[in-house]
Amino acid sequence: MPASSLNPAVPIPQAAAAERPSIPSILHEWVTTTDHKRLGLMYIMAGLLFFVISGCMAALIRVQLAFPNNDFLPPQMFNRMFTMHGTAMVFLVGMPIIAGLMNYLVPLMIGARDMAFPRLNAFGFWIFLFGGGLLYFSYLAAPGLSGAGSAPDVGWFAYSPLTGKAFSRGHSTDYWILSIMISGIGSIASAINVIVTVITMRCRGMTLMKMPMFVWIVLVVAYLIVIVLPPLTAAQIMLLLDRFLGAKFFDTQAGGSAVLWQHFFWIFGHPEVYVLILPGFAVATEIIPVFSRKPIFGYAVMVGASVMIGFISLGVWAHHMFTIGMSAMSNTFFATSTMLVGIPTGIKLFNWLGTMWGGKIRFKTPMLFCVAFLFQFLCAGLTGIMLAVAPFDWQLSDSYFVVAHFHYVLIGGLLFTIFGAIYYWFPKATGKLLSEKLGKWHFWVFLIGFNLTFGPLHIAGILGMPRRIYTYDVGRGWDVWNLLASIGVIFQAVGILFFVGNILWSLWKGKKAGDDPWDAWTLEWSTTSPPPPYNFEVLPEVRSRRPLWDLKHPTDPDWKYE
Amino acid sequence: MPGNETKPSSETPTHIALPAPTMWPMVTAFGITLLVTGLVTNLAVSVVGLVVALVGAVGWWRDVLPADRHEHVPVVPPSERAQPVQVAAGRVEHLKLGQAGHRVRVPAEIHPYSSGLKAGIAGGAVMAVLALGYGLIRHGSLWYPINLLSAAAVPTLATATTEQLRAFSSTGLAVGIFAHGVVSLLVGFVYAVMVPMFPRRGWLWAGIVLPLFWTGLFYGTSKFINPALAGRVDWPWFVVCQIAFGMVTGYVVARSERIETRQTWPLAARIGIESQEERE
Amino acid sequence: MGAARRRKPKILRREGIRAARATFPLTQNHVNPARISKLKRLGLVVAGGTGSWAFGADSAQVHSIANIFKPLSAPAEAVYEISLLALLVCAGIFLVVGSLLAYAVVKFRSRPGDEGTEPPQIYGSNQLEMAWTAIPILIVFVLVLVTARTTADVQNHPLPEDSLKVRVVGHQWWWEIHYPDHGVITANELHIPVSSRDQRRPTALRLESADVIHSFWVPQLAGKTDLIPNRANDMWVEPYQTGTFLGNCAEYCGTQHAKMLLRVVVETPEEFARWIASQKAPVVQDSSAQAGRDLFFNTSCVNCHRISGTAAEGVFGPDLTRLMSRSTLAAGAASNTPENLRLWVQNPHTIKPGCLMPDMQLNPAEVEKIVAYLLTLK
Amino acid sequence: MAAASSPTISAAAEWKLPSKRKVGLICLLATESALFTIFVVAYLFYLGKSLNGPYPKDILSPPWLASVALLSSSVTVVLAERAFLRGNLGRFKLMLFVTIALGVFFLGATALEWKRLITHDQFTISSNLAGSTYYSLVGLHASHVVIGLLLLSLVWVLSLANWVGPEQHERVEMLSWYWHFVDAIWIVVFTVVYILGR
Repeated sequence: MPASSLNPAVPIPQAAAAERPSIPSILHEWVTTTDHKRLGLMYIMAGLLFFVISGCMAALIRVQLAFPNNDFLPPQMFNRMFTMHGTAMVFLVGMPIIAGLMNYLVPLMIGARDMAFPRLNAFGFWIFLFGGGLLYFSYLAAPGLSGAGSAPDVGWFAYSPLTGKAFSRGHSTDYWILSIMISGIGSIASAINVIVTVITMRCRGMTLMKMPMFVWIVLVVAYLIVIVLPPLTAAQIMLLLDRFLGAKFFDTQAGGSAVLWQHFFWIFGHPEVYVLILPGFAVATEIIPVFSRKPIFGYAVMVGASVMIGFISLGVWAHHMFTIGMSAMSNTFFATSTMLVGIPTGIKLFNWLGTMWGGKIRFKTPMLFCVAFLFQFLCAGLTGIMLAVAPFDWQLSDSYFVVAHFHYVLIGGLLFTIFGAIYYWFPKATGKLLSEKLGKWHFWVFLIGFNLTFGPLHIAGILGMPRRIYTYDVGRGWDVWNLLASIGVIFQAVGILFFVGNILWSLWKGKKAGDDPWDAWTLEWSTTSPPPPYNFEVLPEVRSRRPLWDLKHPTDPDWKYE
Repeated sequence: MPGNETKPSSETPTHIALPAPTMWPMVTAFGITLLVTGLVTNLAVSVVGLVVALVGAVGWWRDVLPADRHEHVPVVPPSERAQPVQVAAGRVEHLKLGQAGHRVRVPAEIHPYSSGLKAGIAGGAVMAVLALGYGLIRHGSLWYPINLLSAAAVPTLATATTEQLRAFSSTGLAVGIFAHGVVSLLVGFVYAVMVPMFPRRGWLWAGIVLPLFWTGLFYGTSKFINPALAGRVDWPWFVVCQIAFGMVTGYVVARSERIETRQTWPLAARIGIESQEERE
Repeated sequence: MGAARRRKPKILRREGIRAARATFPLTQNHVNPARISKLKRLGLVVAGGTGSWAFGADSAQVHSIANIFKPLSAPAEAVYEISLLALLVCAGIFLVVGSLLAYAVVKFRSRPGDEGTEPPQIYGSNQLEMAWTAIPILIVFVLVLVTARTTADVQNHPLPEDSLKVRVVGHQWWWEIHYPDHGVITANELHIPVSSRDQRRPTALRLESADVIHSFWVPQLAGKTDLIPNRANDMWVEPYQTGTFLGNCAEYCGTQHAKMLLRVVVETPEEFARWIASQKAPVVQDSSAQAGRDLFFNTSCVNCHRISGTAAEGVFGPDLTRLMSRSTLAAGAASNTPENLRLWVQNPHTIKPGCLMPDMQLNPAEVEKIVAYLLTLK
Repeated sequence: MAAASSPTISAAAEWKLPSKRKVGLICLLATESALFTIFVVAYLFYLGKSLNGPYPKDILSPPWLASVALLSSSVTVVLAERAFLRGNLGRFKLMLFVTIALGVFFLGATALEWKRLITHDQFTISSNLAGSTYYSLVGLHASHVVIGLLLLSLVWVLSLANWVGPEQHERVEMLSWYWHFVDAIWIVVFTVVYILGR
């Protein structure tokens, strides 16, 4: 154990100013840290880095599709682009940013000093990072060191038998399998950590039904990760055995089934969508009450709805497979279960509305992102209902309608709330407020860009445009919608520039945040910004869901009524 | 992490034990990554990875065996600690509704949910009798209205001739009872929760307005929901059935005694620790 | 062949094709025949291809905009109806929730003078929460009933005994089409007869795959069904209008997934019978292309392609027996003109980069000979 | 500070939360169960679907002895844990050794079975679907046995060096839970492979 790490109490700016530590020692501290806040920040930063990379890939994809018969990208490169874009956005952007938010916030919100297994936490982060590196390494290494192939080009879903040795020579698919598999280990480690932390480390008085809603939803997310990532890992092990040892799992020539992979993949893949969107709900459920100045409407029902989503989502996977020729009975079953997920989701939407109803809503940037989230998630949920209707899905599945739908979920739902979360908790993490002015520019430009990109793609899908095509012909009615979508990307890119600029500018010159800039109610706002390594000098004790409300309104506390 | 094991004390300690920083998890992760990278590059990489992973694992074990290693972080001086939470100066508006202060769940008085289920059953029964009566009178068949209802979900009935619709169909009967039962119960339930929310003249809403409203909805979509029914429906009878359902359901709900929702009371009063007077 | 021949020859490099296509205006669902002839007069290459068979104006119609809300076939119509229902329901919910949200945003925003005051703290309302649980359940229940009916209706639809049976086999990246009852094999262009409301002539499709998963999707005719190796799927279509319907492979199947286009030519029963007859007629050896024929059979072309009645019996590539009766090459990647054919034989990768047909390294003279032979395969 | 001024819960009220290690291990076992479930499903899905031999019914015979050995190691590990709790370290070491020996015996039996299948019956992972599912499922279980044995051996070696004290009780208990899990999984694997699978 190096001596310098024995005293890591440096992240507080004032202390840093006193004796400026050398860059290597700072680096050493961050690399060896087991502090949940630093790991959380590293997760988020790594996620944002991968976000920019795969966002650029998305931009290139849109350039290629802006015009019919475009040859900006050759087909193979295009296929690698969308594979890497999808894979990275799910596994290297969504998952780590979520893991980062969970890591940063859960101990602070439940009044604990760290996660339950701090070393495992560090391990989870590093193996995710190395796994992500390995995925991108395929661009360099796959042809150089081992002959054929380059980055994976089989889609993020990697349907067999396209991934079999016969159709995917070289090692590109192996890179996909291995990197996702090991970053999956990291996700499982971090999910177990979250569950254990929430179950065993809540501060005195915080019963399960007094936890902040964020913690509840994150608990459901962690449970989902623990249950649904192993099926993906198992399927990947089978595929690996197929590719390296000649096993026959997905070898259709030897009687293997191409459909089995789809089942295994979507048993993971669909709950994964909830793993990604539920943290969005979690963030919205924290931000909306604070900026509406009211407690969350129907806490118990919100908890119930989250848990219901966690359960029902395990039984809906085959709605990705309505076109594989399942029996009418199975199709109806999965259509039904899928529509059932809409019910708890609808309850949540109404409860958010109920929270805003009668409030005094302050439209700070975090709230703006959450309101946009509500609207866009409404759209996404409704197109989701359409896709759940099995016969309608025979037309819509694998068309651009689906692309538009899930980008409304993942950008309109998740990314908007992540932006909201960053605007909301950035002051806590850095002690500086983000600029409201730049934040509003970011919001509006990105909002326009996002809707301009993905709104028209619904129509392209309705006009029969399939997904994952690198080019299309004139005269099929798709040109104008694609052009609009590509123009939208420019706005989105500008929006992201505002965001990055805002972060840099605010770190440099931002207003001091103080402990509690938003007049909020959960425990993280009772400590300093940024919090000391131990979070709380004295572990707090709570009597209600809004401990800081109780303190701010001693004559009218929550605990009397819950 | 001893956080949850130590007794909380009101005194601020001078040092707090936190898990010691360590590089071994990272080394282990790196080793594992190299281990799998070897599969797609060169086995030598795997060998190196295995060694690195083992070294990392041993280092990691030494961190936690026999006991977790900690470092003691000094607590920052009071001037750099968080400020005590200030009591808010502003006032909290109160909702007029409900007498127990402003912390209410609206509405304060409800019909018990069970009354909705009962009402749904009653309304559903009355409606079924009327519909069956229609079938007997107009088509001389009890099964006709049932089959028509089931045609929403059963493709063979949806394309059946009127003759076939008059005949008995076991699928039709099962689906019909199921569909009618589910919808009646749900609507009854909705009545129980929503009737207290309407302003005056609950019977008008429950008995006339709502049935007409959903009849209108159905009128607009019947072609898609149930083409067989849409082609044969006798709208006056249909409306009569719906209004009868609404009337009966609304009546049964309204007859039930309203109860005050428990949520309007503070927790303490609910669990009986404090008496009502002790509240403000 | 008539129409294709009459088109004015044009040098077709890749850019050439693009330029020509780019000038082709958006085709409406029902292309005005007058406009088509005008285009023909202009000598443009019609990418959407009017088909090389000189049918009546009706059959030549290209339904190039595959709007799923303009169904022209029985299963697509069933899907369309439930789609409209779903759309209506969703639009209703959208209006209600959207306006509630808009109202809340406008009405409940904090106003000057609100500082320091907090609104009434309301925890929720069991009644409201119950209501917005029960009402969505009702909506879902109705949708489930209709979904159950439509799903079973389309999937278990009884077809008449004498309906046309076609076997479609997906390949990377083209479609192999068999008419088992007629002994006809073709590729990429599926010819089927038109139905009318009183005279049903549905076509039963059996879908299989030779390599990876593909998906058969012609939006105006039916929803998509996957072609999966080691598994046979069934679907059916029953078009009510003649004309050429465009579709794509809808499941990602590798490099050239984008250019795995599909066209379905719906013809009157008489036209269809004529087409079948012409496909079944014995192959006439055209002596004018003897040199090309020899070259064809002496290079490895025959390893992959089949020409009925000859030694060419390959199954990896499309059947070439009646190549010139098809309006496009390479699964719709280019229209079937002698120029494009030349380009294709010379190096397929200029038209369809990454496709599985290798560049045979033929010299220009050899290309000419092969193309001359292929042009005789009418 | 939040705690300082918030109304405190009566000091007598216990605030006791579950043990971290136990909850963590339960989560780990849940995730492992999900992993095994998928392999079991694949096994059952491909039962009798192999296009060519050798078929399991001709070549597999239930390894009764090895199974008894593995299952009885669950008993010995409980005995070891009890001895540890009572502070009887000698008995603890002995019982731990017996557990390890039984585990090694099980692994050896599996290795011999694989050797026979591969060299004698030409039944490999690439022979057919049965081979793929058999080797992957049994192999996955065996790898868990190996991990369990490594951990048990580690504890055993440390206890020989007298580095294991009573404060490690929970860790020992967790290890025994893991070992029980490996055994329980074997019951499932055994049923699927050697009873349903033939």
